[in-house]
Amino acid sequence: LLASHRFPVSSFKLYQGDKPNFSPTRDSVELTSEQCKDFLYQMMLIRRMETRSARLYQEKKIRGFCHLYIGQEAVAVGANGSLSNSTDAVITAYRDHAWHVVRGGTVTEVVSEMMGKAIGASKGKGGSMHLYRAQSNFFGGNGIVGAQCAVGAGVALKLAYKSRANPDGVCLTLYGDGAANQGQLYEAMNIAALWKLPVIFACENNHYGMGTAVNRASAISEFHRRVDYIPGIKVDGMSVLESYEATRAAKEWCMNGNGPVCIEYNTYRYYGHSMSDPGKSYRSTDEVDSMKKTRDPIVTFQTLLVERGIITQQEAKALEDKVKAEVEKSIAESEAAPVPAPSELATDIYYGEKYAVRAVQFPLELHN
Amino acid sequence: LLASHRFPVSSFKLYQGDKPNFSPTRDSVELTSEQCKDFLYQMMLIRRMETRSARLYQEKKIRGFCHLYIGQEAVAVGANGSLSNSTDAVITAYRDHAWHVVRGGTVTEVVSEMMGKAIGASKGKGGSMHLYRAQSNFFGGNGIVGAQCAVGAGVALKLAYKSRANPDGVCLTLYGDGAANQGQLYEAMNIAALWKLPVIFACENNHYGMGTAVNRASAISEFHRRVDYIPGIKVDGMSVLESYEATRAAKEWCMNGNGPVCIEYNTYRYYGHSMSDPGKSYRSTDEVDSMKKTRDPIVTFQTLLVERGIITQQEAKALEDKVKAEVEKSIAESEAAPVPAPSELATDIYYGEKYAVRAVQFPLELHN
Amino acid sequence: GPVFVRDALNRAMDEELARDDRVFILGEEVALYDGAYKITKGLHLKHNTPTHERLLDTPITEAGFAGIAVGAALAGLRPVCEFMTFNFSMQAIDHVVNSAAKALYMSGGGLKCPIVFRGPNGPAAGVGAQHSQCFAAWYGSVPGLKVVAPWSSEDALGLLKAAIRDENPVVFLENELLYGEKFPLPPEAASPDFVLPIGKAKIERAGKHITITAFSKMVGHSLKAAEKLAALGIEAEVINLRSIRPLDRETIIKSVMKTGKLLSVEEGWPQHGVGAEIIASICESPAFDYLDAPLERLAGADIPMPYAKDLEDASVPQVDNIVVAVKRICGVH
Amino acid sequence: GPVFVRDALNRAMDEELARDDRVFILGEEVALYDGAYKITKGLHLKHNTPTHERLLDTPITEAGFAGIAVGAALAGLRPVCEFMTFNFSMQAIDHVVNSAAKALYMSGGGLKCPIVFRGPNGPAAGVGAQHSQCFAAWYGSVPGLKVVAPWSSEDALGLLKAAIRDENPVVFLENELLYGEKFPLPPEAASPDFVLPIGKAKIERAGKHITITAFSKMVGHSLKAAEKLAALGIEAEVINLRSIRPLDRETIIKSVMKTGKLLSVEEGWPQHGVGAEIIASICESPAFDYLDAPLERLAGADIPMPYAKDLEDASVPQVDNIVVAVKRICGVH
Ligand SMILES: Cc1ncc(C[n+]2csc(CCOP(=O)(O)OP(=O)(O)O)c2C)c(N)n1
Ligand SMILES: Cc1ncc(C[n+]2csc(CCOP(=O)(O)OP(=O)(O)O)c2C)c(N)n1
Ligand SMILES: [Mg+2]
Ligand SMILES: [Mg+2]
Repeated sequence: LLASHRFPVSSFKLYQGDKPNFSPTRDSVELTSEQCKDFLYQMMLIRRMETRSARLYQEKKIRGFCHLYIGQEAVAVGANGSLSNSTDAVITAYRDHAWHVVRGGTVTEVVSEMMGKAIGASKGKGGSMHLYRAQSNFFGGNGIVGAQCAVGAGVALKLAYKSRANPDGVCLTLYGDGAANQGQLYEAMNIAALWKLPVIFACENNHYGMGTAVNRASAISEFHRRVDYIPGIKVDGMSVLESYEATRAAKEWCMNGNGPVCIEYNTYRYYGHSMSDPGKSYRSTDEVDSMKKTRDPIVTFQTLLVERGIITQQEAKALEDKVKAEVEKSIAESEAAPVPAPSELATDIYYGEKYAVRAVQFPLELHN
Repeated sequence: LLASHRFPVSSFKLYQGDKPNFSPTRDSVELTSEQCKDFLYQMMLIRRMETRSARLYQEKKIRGFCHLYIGQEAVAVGANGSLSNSTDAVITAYRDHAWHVVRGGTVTEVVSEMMGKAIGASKGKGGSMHLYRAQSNFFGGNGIVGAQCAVGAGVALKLAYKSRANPDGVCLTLYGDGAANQGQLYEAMNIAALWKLPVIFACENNHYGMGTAVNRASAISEFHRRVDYIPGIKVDGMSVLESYEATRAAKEWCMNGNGPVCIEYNTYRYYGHSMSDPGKSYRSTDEVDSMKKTRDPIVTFQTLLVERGIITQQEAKALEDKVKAEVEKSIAESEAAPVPAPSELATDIYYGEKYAVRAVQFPLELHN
Repeated sequence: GPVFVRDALNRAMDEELARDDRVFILGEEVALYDGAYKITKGLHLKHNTPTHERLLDTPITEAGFAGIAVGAALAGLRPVCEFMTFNFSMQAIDHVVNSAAKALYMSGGGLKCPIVFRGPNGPAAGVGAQHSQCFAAWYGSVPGLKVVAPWSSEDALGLLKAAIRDENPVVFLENELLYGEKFPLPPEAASPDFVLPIGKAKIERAGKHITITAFSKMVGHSLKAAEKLAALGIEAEVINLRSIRPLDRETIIKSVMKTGKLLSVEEGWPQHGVGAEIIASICESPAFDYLDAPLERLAGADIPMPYAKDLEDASVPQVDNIVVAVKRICGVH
Repeated sequence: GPVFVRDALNRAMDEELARDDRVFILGEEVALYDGAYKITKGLHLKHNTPTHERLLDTPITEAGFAGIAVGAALAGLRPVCEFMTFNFSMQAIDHVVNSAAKALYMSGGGLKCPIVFRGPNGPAAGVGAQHSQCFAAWYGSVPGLKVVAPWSSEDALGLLKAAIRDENPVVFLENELLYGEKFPLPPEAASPDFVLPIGKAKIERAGKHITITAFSKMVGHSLKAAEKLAALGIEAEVINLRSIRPLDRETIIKSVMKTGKLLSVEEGWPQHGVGAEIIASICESPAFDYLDAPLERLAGADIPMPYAKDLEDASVPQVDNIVVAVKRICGVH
């Protein structure tokens, strides 16, 4: 009934390590028109949300850190497109706005959180780095580089607690090229392999960890082959279709009880590391421009859909307008929302119980 | 003038990783008679010291932990035989008695330390896990599994501070098969490779980390190939000659400014992990017995020297008697030595300055 | 009859494993080897099946397995994460503090993290500076954590079961030298639902002349000192803190309002220690007006732990140190 | 004219790099990027040559590079190890404590470890729970470490130079929000050998009615509060602790013997904090007999740091909190 479209995918570089039977990727993906449009919509929505967040930051409506995802949209949308929000799990670092949205969160929740509002994803108490969505198994939102690697393997342990051979789902465990050097990633990989945990160790290689280029931080800069005993896939992370298929293949590998797998999404961030980094001292404008011009995930996908007649230019334009309106609405909601009540200071410290909290102005004590 | 002997060596398994020019081992080693006898002597001395330490522990003259080196003697003696005590450095974990001796320390210093005596290597304040000998660049003696891996790379940084291309020496950085999984080893390897530090990452694989067999702790149990970007040598660590040549070759690689290298010394411990572990629940007596019977480092080397006419049975026996007498003398000295003065409690906390220390029985204060 | 602390801990885990399938234990040597200090002895035989492992031996990678334990807890399981000793928890302290303790707050209540970190803490015997540190004060400073330090078998059983059932991350500080000590259990402890409340101290001995607060091994020392002091006519009230966080200030303050004097005893380092907190808490409380002597604390000497026996003994409070301090505070010579 | 704290720190390192070839700096982004907070700006251009690097950019692997720094120190160099913030020092805390602080003692004096661990500590602005922790109390409890927390540019310059010249491991706790503040330097500071003694507090403002102790950013808050209080007739003596370990108890005690009252102010968590130690130290000192009001402390709220501005402001002492507390202690309404 639904029109379905087949797209070739071919960017994969496979690493088998000690798993000679590792060959999970296919050479094409099939998507309905709806799925195609939804991918485009999601990428546009993230781009717009992030672009507007940059402005809100400049307007001092967002404080502290703000790590934008612009340029990397195809990873979140493509990868999560192959995952289930109810059975699979996702965990990432602080560059988490997009992931919150693809896991079913709203732009309002994200923007409100960044604005420190009570309706934010974490009631305004977490901030931009600490978005979570427990109901769809999204575990944040982690500010310590690399820490989520081990935590993600633990989420996978839960998913395979009843059966390693037939896990309930996979945990997509995301980290950056900088994080890829943290020792605990290796510790988590070793345990995940020994215990056959269904975890996808997923490196979003955007080529810089803050101001440090990959080759200055990693003696070896291929992130799908971090250890001999976990097979891996390197994929063009600027393509939503390639990311989609790589993730599908990786998930299949895990779901068959094979244990962990690695993916390197080859991607790029257009902005600086965070809003306080102009992002210019360690890379050339040419590099950024050429990336935008030749590999932009939204432009290339939209062009493809138009070429294939799945969407018209007009429809694409309408979609963009819709996204803009949605984001503006979310921002307006966020601006209008109240800040957390003062009593929120001392709630959510211990779960579901009464307790006393010492405030700054002792002897005042706050109670949950 | 000195008689010199050539011995074939052949146990090496090389791993090149991304260094196709890595091929540093030779197929024979040449030693003078004196060197041969010295190797045998050192191994006997260590064996005897450790055997007697076991008894002293049972007699409750040594407290706390006591990790014996028996079975692994060929590694310390062979490896250090290729290093200079004045220009090269060594760092290891808590299984450090033998290393202290090969770095020029005395049995008396080791045994006295274990007995908590003032003439101990660390004045009785460190204990069996904390032997050091700064004057011959021996940096201990570390109780935290894996911590010495990074510290050793730092020692190597000092050795190459003036020139990475022509370092002053190498740092042999020892760790066990259990420690080989610690994340900071990978962190240290990555930095050592990026900075071309002259460090030999040297795994003494004695096949167990406490009660855990190698394959239960490591998804991949070859320790000379931990990462793609550092080449490695696997060697028979039960042979003093093989250990000697592997270490010489590794040192040469480092001294040529190539950066780090790995060695896996394939070895075995006869005793339990420490004196409190009977060492029987996780391995068979057959396994231990067959190791002792067929691969004992002292027996095999002594047999070889006798076969080659470098030493006679009688001379070997005499050497053993000499070693016994020496060790007994050291033990007697240790037993007779005083315990640290009470004032030692509060010295060596801050270097070379006056300071106040709060003792248990406040308001008593001790001063350095 | 009396029960070893070791067996009480073992029973607590055994019962909780049986009660709740979400409970599992991970750590170095916890299964096949029966635990480095035999606390988990036999549990793997009882609770592991080939396809469902409830006791998981880990590699020696504390950051890795503690992080994994936290992840499992956030996802709905109830891990008991053994550190072979708490000294090695420093390798994983970021997960205890940043991944576990802060999760509920940072998520605005969205994530909870029911996990127990347990293992021997503080000085043992003859194990030197890197293996003798007390972590009560550090972990006790962290909001989001509960920190428990049992002394007797009753404490061990009731508090460990409570910790495993708690919805929050609990740091459970055992003491190697207590594992082999025996204590009677109260009759209530026969029930598989025997739990002790986390956050409540226990008055182990009533007295009216001075309040002695202690936790873990120092409770036993304080009781012995109290006996000696009784012979001198000094009736010391000995409070077993049981919980470092929440700290039961109410019980301490009430006691000091009665006795007018306080000595805090701990094995950890003095600066920013548990004793400092107790003294400061009393100063800020109504008990300040009831003081009739300066508040004092005994703590471990302010040095890395030495190995030699005599020095080691001089590094942590002994029964006689307590007696001397109390006599001085009470003005008895 | 006044100098930025950022520039004072930069100058301290610049001068020490020039003075002693054994000094080098390592950490994330310290060279090419000029430092995440620009503290090491320009130093790599000045002190690095193609064959001899004195500023070393590291991968994001704190345990690895801190361990390497310690090894280099033990072997004879004098590393300055930057943690991008001290929050990340938890990844490497075992090296700070077990590898560095305890080395001299465990080796019976055989090994020394002259190293500085530095970086911003404590709350910044809007960075949330994982990026706002104060480590003064934890590190300040560890024998073998010295712990320094500068406030002004004078402190920053004189104490950082002293730390780099010290033969012992020094934890140097900066504050991100002070980097952009300006302070005048005393004339002596013109000398490249200007150092301040580690372990000595500075009385920033003399007063007779109450002693306020503070460190880092809270010194500025306390001085502002003292000004407001002066208008009410309360003359507060404000002590800039400068050093957390050794803690200059002498200066504090002397001051309290004069004023009879104390308020300690810090941004870290209260339990087992610096304030607790100061109060306990006074109780144990002759000053106890001079007290005419209960000893008090202000600290950060006992919660993980919230993100939202109003909550964040309510989580750390503000000038008005100090004023209110002092008024209450002094019985002024
Ligand atoms: C343990 C730790 N060290 C350092 C930091 C500071 N920091 C935050 S993000 C970052 C760079 C990480 O780069 P990468 O992993 O490549 O992720 P990306 O930002 O590119 O997405 C650094 C150094 C931190 N948050 N945690
Ligand atoms: C960080 C840390 N975790 C755990 C321990 C306890 N422990 C001491 S030795 C050891 C086993 C180490 O095995 P391996 O590295 O193979 O060295 P071996 O003892 O065989 O020489 C363990 C678990 C420790 N000392 N440090
Ligand atoms: Mg990156
Ligand atoms: Mg081993």
